[in-house]
Amino acid sequence: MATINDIQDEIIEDFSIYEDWTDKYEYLIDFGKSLSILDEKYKTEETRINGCQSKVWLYAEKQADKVVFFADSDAIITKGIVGLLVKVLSGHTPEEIAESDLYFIDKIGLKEHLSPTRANGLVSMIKKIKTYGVAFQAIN
Amino acid sequence: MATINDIQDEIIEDFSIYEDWTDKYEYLIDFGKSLSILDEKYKTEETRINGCQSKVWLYAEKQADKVVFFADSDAIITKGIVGLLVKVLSGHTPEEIAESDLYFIDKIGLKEHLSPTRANGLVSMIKKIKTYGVAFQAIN
Amino acid sequence: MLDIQKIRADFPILSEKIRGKQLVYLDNGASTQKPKVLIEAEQYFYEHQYANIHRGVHYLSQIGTDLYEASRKTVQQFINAKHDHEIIFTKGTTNSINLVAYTFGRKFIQARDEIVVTEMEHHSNIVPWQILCEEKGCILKVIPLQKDGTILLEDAARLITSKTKLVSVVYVSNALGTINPIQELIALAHSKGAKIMIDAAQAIQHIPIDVQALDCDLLAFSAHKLYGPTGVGILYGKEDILNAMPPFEGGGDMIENVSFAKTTFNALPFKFEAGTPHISGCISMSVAIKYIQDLGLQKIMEYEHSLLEYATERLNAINGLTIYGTAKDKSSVISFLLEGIHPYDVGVLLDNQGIAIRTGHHCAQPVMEYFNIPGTCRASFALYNTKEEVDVLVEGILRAKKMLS
Amino acid sequence: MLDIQKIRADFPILSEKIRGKQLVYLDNGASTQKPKVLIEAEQYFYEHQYANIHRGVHYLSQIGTDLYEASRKTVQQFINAKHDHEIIFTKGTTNSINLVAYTFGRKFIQARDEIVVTEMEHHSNIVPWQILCEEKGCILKVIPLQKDGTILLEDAARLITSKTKLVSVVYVSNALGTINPIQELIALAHSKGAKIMIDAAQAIQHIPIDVQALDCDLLAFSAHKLYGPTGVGILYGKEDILNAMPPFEGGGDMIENVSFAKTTFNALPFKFEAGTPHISGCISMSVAIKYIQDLGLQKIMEYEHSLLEYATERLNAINGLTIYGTAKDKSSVISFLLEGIHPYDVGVLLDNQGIAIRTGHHCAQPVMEYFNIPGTCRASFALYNTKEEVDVLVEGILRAKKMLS
Ligand SMILES: Cc1ncc(COP(=O)(O)O)c(C=O)c1O
Ligand SMILES: Cc1ncc(COP(=O)(O)O)c(C=O)c1O
Repeated sequence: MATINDIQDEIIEDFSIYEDWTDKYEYLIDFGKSLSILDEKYKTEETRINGCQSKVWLYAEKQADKVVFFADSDAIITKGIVGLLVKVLSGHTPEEIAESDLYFIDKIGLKEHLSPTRANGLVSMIKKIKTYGVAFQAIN
Repeated sequence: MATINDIQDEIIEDFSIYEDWTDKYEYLIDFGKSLSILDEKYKTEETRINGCQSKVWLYAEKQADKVVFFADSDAIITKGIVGLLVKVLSGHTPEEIAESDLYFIDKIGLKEHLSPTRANGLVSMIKKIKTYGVAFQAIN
Repeated sequence: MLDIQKIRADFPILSEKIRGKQLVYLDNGASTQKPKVLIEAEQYFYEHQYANIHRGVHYLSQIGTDLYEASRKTVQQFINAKHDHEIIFTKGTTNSINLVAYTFGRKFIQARDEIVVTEMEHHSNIVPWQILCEEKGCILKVIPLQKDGTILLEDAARLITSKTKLVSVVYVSNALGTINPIQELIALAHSKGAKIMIDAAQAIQHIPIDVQALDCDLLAFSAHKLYGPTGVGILYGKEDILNAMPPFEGGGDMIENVSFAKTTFNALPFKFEAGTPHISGCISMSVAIKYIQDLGLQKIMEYEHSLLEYATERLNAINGLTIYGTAKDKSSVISFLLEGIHPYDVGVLLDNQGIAIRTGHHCAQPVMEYFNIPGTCRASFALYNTKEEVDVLVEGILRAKKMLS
Repeated sequence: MLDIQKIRADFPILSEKIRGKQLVYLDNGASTQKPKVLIEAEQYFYEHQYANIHRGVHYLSQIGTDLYEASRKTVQQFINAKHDHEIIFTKGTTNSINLVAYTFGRKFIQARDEIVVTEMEHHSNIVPWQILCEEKGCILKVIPLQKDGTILLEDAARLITSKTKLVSVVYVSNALGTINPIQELIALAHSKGAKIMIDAAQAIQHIPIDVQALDCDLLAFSAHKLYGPTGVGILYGKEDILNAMPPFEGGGDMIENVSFAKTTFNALPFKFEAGTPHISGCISMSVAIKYIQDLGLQKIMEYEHSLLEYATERLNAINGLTIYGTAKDKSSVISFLLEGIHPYDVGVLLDNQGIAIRTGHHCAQPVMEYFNIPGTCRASFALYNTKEEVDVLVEGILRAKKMLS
């Protein structure tokens, strides 16, 4: 199976052909739209990520020794971004998730979203995802 | 008897020979020192002028149809300044005092002290002096 | 007629490029840009005249004090207050309103007394009253919104009663642009014996204000929305009301005499200005006001109105676009949504085209709740905006819409 | 070694002429001058990057937010706070102390509880507690002054008891220069279960401060005395204490969710930062801090100490001159009087020679009362002052003395 870094490299590859912001955001939007909608029952205070102007929910489940993530947002670009995170990290072990280095964000030109104060809360998303990793590790 | 303006002109004349600030302030200091000390019984909350860093008292009395002023301060430069005001206005009628135009302040280079926010409170002094003028007018 | 190109040249930031595109700054409701004269005035002050003010004997301190107090006079004249000591320098509108809540509120509002606001208030004119009500047991009454973003005077007349101690209403809604009938609200409040405060944060830069003609009791605004510096606000209050209010913060400058046995407070305006003020900002604020006065607020208002009309027409022509706030009396703010599209997505895509608008709840969550929307996109215009910029906005929205549909 | 001539060139105002004479600025206790880098940073920000911060999606708003939060981190590092959210931007020291009085004070201090200060406090660390005591019926206890301008630790140990809820003491006295033994006071307070706040307004620019090493609970200072802009202050507080404190002002940014039914508050630090902050000032403050850090606060302290020693020696040699505040541990402040001469007269005559000192009670009337004097002349030194300026001061005093005798 592909490692976290394999998937990051693949995304970087995908984005490398985009020359301007339009293409990049069109990709994010399309990608966001292609993702399934999170069941309402998972949209709770617990799964909600704070610090985003749009609503973002991130739900995680242990399947065998792997963590599987499901995410949703009411804004489509945000959904695309959180979808990328899920694509990279879902299906890996808690250890792998907790220790991952998410270099793809910078490489695909979303670094500007990485500031802790950004309204889309990418930093909060990453924090939450890693928290899941650590939490599931602890349960082991 | 000399009018208010006569006295102002005389002071302006006196000051006109001073070339620099030292002479001017030496005059003010000497003049301040030459003035008598106000009797303690006149140094009350009522005669006290607010807005000065030093303490200033201004006491007024009606003698026949004229108003006579007595002033004091614990700072000698301030005493000199309020002394000039007294010299100009004391011994005149309430009407003359209330209507006087104190142009000498500007002319002798004390204008910088005329701002309402100055710590020596020249503006407060003038206000108080004119208030006496108006008050004694009302009593008539 | 205003020479807009000349005006634009006075604002250095307007020629910035954002992500390679010409900046189109339409977030003036959040804050306005600063004219070069103001930036230079602050610089000059720090380079040639700076010192702490009040009580200083030395030259620099006296210059600073003079400039500071002259600025107070400029504000006084700008809103036609009766006395300059009716002008209190604060940190901003929020600070001004809180000052009133902590002083007027605590002294004059008791359990079961009522405070009246509207449903379109900015959080800064809601939360201070909620905190006060929580503490004192007084009651916050809310004049409800209508679909067009206005309030009804009959609702106001019903809610403002003899139980009302204070009415605190926004002059111009930052979320909807609605200009409230404050003249009538002031009359209503006074007819019931209530005092009235006006949140003029979004009015002061658009509408000539004469506090004596209005006869409002208190009025608050921020310099930073008036082409002025950050960190400065104004609280205007009628002399007798300010005198009756207890002090708020304690410290330097606000006292007459301090001893551990007994402390007495200074006269207005100093009673409410504890500590070293934001000297450079309070001074440079007057530069911004003079800049506006030179252009003429009446002319600015007319020009901005023409922009609003043009933008409203063009935006209304976009399929699936809904404008929130359609009052007859409106200031140059347009809140809108594209059908089925989250405002955040529109904001991001406009930003990538160099167009700065604001998205979200605009610190007016009750308005969003009323319309049952997650927020809006808000374009807000200032005196330096142009019809060409409206065109760029429209193109930008169309492009965003296409990408998002 | 500091290159003072190079440093002086960084401060444009120092080359000003006052009434035709070279400015000698010795009023640094009231406020310090600003380095050119700071003035230029504010200018750059307004000309190229300005917008309102937080929640804005667009580029300028995000830059501003990043700079603002980066500045918070700079302050955090400067005083070695554990978390950046322990740094609250306020308007100044006075505002910081009042914030604590209104929040910590109202929540945790009840009737008959005690608050302990010293007799050498600035009014800003007296009046807020007097207002609180008036309202709550709590009691203000005062650690008395000694003739040399110090306090005795045995007095502190006697006055800080299990009834004490808060000790609030000045680190360095602005009127006397005394450096208080705050390490010991902090230990004393904690040993009795009391919290302790440090008024560091006159310490932050002179002494390296590590809040974790000190273990103080709260600490306040102003940017304008730290070579920074006006209108900005800091309140540092330990996370758990700030979390336990109720909010102060209500408004934008400090909320999580607002509705007329129920409002919830934002997390630290935003909970205490209602309304649009002084964005340009909060950002440029970090430029001033970095300027100082580059020079090294330890080196600055040593240099200023050498100035203090030189000036003390030279002033002491003036016949009839008395220095108030002769503690062994002193910061670079000298308060003095000439026998039989009012400090105001000295101030005026020094001003005419281009020398800026402060005269009066320095917002510490209890100190003047203690010494039974109308005020003092105060010369206070900063990193850009020189021995030559001390010489000019001494000449100036001699000349004033001659004129006044
Ligand atoms: C010791 C001390 N505390 C508090 C203050 C008040 O600071 P600010 O006026 O900046 O609020 C000062 C400054 O005057 C001070 O010297
Ligand atoms: C209507 C209204 N009231 C109050 C405020 C608060 O102003 P400030 O953030 O400057 O305190 C604003 C600005 O956001 C506003 O638009």
